[in-house]
Amino acid sequence: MSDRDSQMTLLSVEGLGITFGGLKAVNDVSFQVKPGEIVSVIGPNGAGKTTLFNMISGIYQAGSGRVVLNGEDVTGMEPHLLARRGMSRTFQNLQIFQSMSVLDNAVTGYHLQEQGSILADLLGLPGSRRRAEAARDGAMALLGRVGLERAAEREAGNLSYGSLKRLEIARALALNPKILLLDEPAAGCNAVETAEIDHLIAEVAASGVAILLVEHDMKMVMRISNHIVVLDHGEKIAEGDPATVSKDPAVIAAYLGAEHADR
Amino acid sequence: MKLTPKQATLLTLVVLIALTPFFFPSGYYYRVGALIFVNGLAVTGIVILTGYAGQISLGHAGFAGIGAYACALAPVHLGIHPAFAVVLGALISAVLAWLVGRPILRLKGYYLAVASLGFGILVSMVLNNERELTGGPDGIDVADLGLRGLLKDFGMDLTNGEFWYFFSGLCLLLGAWLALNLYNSPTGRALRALHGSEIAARTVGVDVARMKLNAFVVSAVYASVSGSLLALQNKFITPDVAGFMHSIEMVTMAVLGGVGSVLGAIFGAGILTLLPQVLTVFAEYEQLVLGLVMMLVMIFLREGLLPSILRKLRGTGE
Amino acid sequence: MSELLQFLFSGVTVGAVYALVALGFTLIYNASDVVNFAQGEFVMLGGMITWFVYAAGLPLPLAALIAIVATAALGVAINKLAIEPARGAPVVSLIIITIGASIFIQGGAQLIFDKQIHTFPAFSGDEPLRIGGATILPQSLWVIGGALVIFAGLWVFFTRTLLGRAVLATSNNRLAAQLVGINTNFVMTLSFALSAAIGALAGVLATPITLTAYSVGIGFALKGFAGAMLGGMGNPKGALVGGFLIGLIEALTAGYLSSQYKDAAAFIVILLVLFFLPHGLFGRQATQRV
Amino acid sequence: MLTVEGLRSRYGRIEVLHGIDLSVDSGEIVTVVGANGAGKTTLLRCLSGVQPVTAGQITFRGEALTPVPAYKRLRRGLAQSPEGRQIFTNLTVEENLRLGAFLFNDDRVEKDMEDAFQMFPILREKRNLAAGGLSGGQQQMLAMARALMGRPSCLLLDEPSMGLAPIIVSQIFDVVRGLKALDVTVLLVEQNAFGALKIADRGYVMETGRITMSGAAEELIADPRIREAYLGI
Amino acid sequence: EVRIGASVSATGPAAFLGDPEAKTLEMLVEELNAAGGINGEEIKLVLYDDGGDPNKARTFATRLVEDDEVVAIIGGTTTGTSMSILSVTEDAEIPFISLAGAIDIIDPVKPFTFKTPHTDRMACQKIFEDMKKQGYTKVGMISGTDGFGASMQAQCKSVVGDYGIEIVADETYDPKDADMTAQLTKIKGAEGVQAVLNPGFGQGPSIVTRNYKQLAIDLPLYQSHGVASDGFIELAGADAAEGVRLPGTALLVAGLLADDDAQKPVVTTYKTAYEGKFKAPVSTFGGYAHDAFLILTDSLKRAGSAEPAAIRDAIESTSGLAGTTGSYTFSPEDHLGLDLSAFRMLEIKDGKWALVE
Ligand SMILES: Nc1ncnc2c1ncn2[C@@H]1O[C@H](COP(=O)(O)OP(=O)(O)OP(=O)(O)O)[C@@H](O)[C@H]1O
Ligand SMILES: Nc1ncnc2c1ncn2[C@@H]1O[C@H](COP(=O)(O)OP(=O)(O)OP(=O)(O)O)[C@@H](O)[C@H]1O
Ligand SMILES: [Mg+2]
Ligand SMILES: [Mg+2]
Repeated sequence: MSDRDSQMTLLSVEGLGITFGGLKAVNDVSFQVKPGEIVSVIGPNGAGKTTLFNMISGIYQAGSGRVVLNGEDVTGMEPHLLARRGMSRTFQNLQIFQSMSVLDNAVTGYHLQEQGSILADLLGLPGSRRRAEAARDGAMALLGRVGLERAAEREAGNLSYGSLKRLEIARALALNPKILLLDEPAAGCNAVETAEIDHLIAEVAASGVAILLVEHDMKMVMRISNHIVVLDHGEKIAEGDPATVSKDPAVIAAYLGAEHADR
Repeated sequence: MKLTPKQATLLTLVVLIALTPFFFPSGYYYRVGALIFVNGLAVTGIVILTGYAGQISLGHAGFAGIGAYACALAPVHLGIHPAFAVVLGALISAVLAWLVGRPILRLKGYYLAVASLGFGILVSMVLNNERELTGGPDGIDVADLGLRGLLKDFGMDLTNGEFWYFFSGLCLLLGAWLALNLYNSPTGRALRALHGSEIAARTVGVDVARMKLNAFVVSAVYASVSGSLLALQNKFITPDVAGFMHSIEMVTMAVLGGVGSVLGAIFGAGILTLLPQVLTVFAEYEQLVLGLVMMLVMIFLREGLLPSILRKLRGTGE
Repeated sequence: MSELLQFLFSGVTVGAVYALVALGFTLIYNASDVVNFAQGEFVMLGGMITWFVYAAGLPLPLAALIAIVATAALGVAINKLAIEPARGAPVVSLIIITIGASIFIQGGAQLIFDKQIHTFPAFSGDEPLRIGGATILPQSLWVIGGALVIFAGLWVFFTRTLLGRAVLATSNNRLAAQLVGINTNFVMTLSFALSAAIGALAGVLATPITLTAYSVGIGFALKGFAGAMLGGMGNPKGALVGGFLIGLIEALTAGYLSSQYKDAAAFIVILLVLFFLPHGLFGRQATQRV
Repeated sequence: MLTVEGLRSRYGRIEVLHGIDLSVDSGEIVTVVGANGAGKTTLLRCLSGVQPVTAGQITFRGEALTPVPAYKRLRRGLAQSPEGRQIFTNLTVEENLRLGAFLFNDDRVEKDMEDAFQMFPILREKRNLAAGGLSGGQQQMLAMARALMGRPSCLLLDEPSMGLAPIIVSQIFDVVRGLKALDVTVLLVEQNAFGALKIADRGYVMETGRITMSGAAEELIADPRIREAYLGI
Repeated sequence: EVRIGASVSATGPAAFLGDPEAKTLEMLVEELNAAGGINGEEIKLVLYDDGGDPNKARTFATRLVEDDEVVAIIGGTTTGTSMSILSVTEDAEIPFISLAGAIDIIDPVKPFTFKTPHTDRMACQKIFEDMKKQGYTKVGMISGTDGFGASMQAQCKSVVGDYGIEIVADETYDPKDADMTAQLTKIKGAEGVQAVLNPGFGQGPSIVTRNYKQLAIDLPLYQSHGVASDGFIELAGADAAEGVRLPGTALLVAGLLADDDAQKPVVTTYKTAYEGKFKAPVSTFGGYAHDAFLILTDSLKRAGSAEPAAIRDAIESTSGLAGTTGSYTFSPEDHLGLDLSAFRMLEIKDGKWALVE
């Protein structure tokens, strides 16, 4: 714990809450994420994990509380502005640009870096073209990292579920984020594929990117997390390092189940 | 040497515009050609709005109306040269598109369709009703562009039809070139991205509202210039240019030809401009045929005529 | 005061016609997410076929019945030949297809019938009813009654019957609908048949007031479309309220402000409403999680 | 009960199933494992009739299934919980379930629904809410419950454990095992190969559109190739 | 062979007008050729349907001039299409006879452009003349927003002062509208209104007339020549149309014309032929096309050459040519050739047209 405290905080979630027609989907949740750290959010289905992500990334307007990124209050900020401040994410329900090629999907992640004025783009000025090429090269390299380079020219909508999950990760990485939110990146992947994603995440974190992870694959979570936050019914019920959390009786009862505790 | 799609498109257009006149049996064909180019220009704007960004407008004729009436009114009331009136019309259209686009582009699908429809109807209503200014439904005269006379002084004596054929052709080339530049540019990609998933586009940093507005404004300018060219060419204009049917016509041309590609959409403009000319022999069946063509193309050649044809050609080549 | 009442009567008369057209949109939209721009042609056919058959000497009720059945059959044909094969096409393509169908039907009607304006006798005579110093035609009551009955029928269908829900399910997720055993083709056929029949009924009821000609369809389609969108597409309540509202706005604007800009008033109201309620008055946003 | 012979299927010009042979006996639980893009989902889509078959035979309870349209297959007893959940997002949870029992109009519908609520209590809480608002895992539960409402004699499950909390995953596997007692045959596609093989009688391994291995579940679990490639042990 | 071009709006919003025009032209050409053509030459009619779209009309005009090489053009059902066509024909110096109403078409006079219908302004004058005779000084007006209605509205407002009449209510309706009671209620409530004028064509005037009766407005109702056909009485209902007055042409009252009326033979012949062939009542608009064709063929005969300039000169020297609309006398200064006397004030009595004078 002391190791965590010593560093400066990148993302600080303070008392975040939201209700849907009377249901407190997330209620007064607080935690912090530091650069290079992998923080996992776990909890039963419907605990509010995705909703929490949606509030942090500006897709839902938080009902209460604050989100502080790099010392700046970014609560309720539009997602594209958050992207500019270094936040990037993937989705539990895939959000793919279906009719674009796999490569173009990834290139889109470079939007902020390649973006110029629309006039320059209309006139096809050299600067605009140069930036577009740079983005293309970077995207190609990223596709290689997630093992999709051979599918680069295929229409994204035609990929299988697992491949799309990885495409989303590539696109999110293209933003060169300071903090990356991953919502169930390993869903639909088998154990071996999960391990690959595992490595990728660890690698990214090692380069100093903070990672906020939602995942139901406990083996993965326990293996790579520095810190775990447990939600149940929208409330934070536990928090700590993997070892502590996995022994927490409340967590076992609500989430892991007795079977898991045995193992 | 392998051409990029952009080069291929531009080359095709240049060749078509430059060479077809050699086969024209009479001056009338220049007129039809010029109309195709004018429509092609408007339709290129629709490609940017609908093909790239996936936004629907059933009111773009409103902008064509503004462009057209700018050419009719500005020279008379403001005393400016018709050429500047084109620019003025484009400016007004851009500003209006910006103002109208901000609220309505938040809407999606059919809701956007009805809102844009409303805008188009408002414009055509003003043109119809403000008779003192616009001449009402009977229309109004438009000043001569004067460029033809200028060319004459330089020793290029073109007939009216020839002049407008080449002049509109040139404008179309310029418009197509701009739109093609856009396609693979950062902005173009952002537009196509928000077409696919707005949420994902936002999280990768695309300012969706601004991007949509960009596309709307640019396409409005295309429509406006197209309207101006039509007015200047015809030297007379009626509010029909801003009417609902003209809006539909623009969208139909684009979608029929292939709204995803500039060349496709221009092809669509060509087909639909030619169709009534070809069908004059069976004028009674014109509507039947037109309706049938619209349905059949959309059902069997979903991406539009040109892309589907090209795909078929390539398919057999493999 | 009687002036206001007269404006209101005028508004509900026209509004009821719009509402009927708007209600016709609902079924097809709910089954397939398609706004069928040929809906106006169904209204036209309802009027034209009735006139044609009536002029040929058959009694009016029979003529009306023939018109409704024939139009419903045409609706089914459109579904089978044009909408079904284009399944999954983007919204613009569907707009083009249905507008194409509309142009096609119009072209056919002008050949089969003629290009003149027609009408047939009102059902309960032309003697206006006087209420509070204002007047309304008995035929208006027929139209209003028709709109209310169709609304009630659709409302019950969608909220109280499993088949109604199967219609909604079909548009919401066609794949899943098939997986739970819904014959989605039948659902589509049914929806088109009923929608076309509702359109034709609108034509039958309204023609003694509005008159008819081969070209009236697009006007009806646009106003009905506007009404349906104002109320929220797909919701029968929205169609009813939206249609009536547009009629009333037009009449009141014509009465108190400017008859030239009454259509403008209707569209400005639509734009305003959509600004605050992007899915119309009663339309609900689809919940889509990410 | 269900046999597949030489099944081929394609998306446009690209063939993704290159002749699949597979059979499921009555009352059996059979699982198919394979990497991303192997074609598992495509196989199940062929079985439920929403994906065109280009060659091969599907026989279900002795009858050829290929000419039967998708919506009629549930009538024959074949239900599917599809990939991506495919729930009716605009309808309520209860309406989703009722539509699952679209073919039936008897008292058992209420009872089945009660059973579904028993199995997934969260669905009862949300019964009057739009299904589109459910969390990912809740939607997964709904998809499974809806498939059961169709009273299948053979159930096709495409990654039923995806996105579910560990505690629910084991519960789902228990339910699947329990179906055996009800004489329901199950064809299970799973990425959680370990969990799937543990409850299955037999298993098939699929690689890029072909079956490359098959056998009794225990054998497969023990096979070193499987352990390395799919179980990550 | 002599080629004559035509571009009319046989479909589209003005089909109501353009359809009988097209039919008339086709019928007349057939008749003429059957009778041996002009000066021994067969007439070939090249007819296009511009759908009421001025842009299309211009294209067809170009086509007629450049590709079909016609010697003269008839057409322009609406003012908009006529204006489009005339800029082409004036450029090409080919005679053009328009079938539309607006005065702008021939005022100022353009060397090659003529027209057959009375102008809007004349219709207004005729109506106001009658109103003045009846002693009305305050009238209400309700007009369609289509080209015909809007143009009439403007022209009537500009001449009304000459008759000492004041327009106290000025309302409009969209041609597709289904109910005009709101506007009529407003007119009814206008201070001192003594009569109501409704310029328009198509279904609008029929609905206005029905609504007029529904509201039991007991002021005289004037319609314009836009509805001068038997169809109007049928659509408005004989009951509602009773007493409606409008300026019409001889065509509508063929049976009532005096035997020595110069127009009687031509009107009767046309009416019989048209109604026999198409089983539909003649309309004023078909009559315009008839007259245009008559003027053109008459001039062709006299010109003795198919040179456009010669034809133009021949048209300009037309004198006292009786058509269905009136008796035409053109001159280089007058390309309309009609005066007010060509209009006849009609009233609907017992479901039939009757002459007022
Ligand atoms: N837009 C919404 N409308 C209605 N209810 C919602 C909405 N979004 C979330 N909820 C509710 O909030 C709760 C939390 O949902 P959330 O998706 O955050 O869960 P989760 O922790 O991500 O679950 P899972 O592990 O299954 O993905 C659920 O009960 C869900 O029904
Ligand atoms: N709609 C489609 N169009 C074209 N190709 C497709 C389509 N859907 C899937 N494919 C391709 O078919 C192959 C098999 O896909 P399928 O979805 O069946 O795999 P899967 O085994 O279910 O994978 P996963 O475990 O990732 O779900 C993949 O290569 C995929 O890219
Ligand atoms: Mg979630
Ligand atoms: Mg799959």
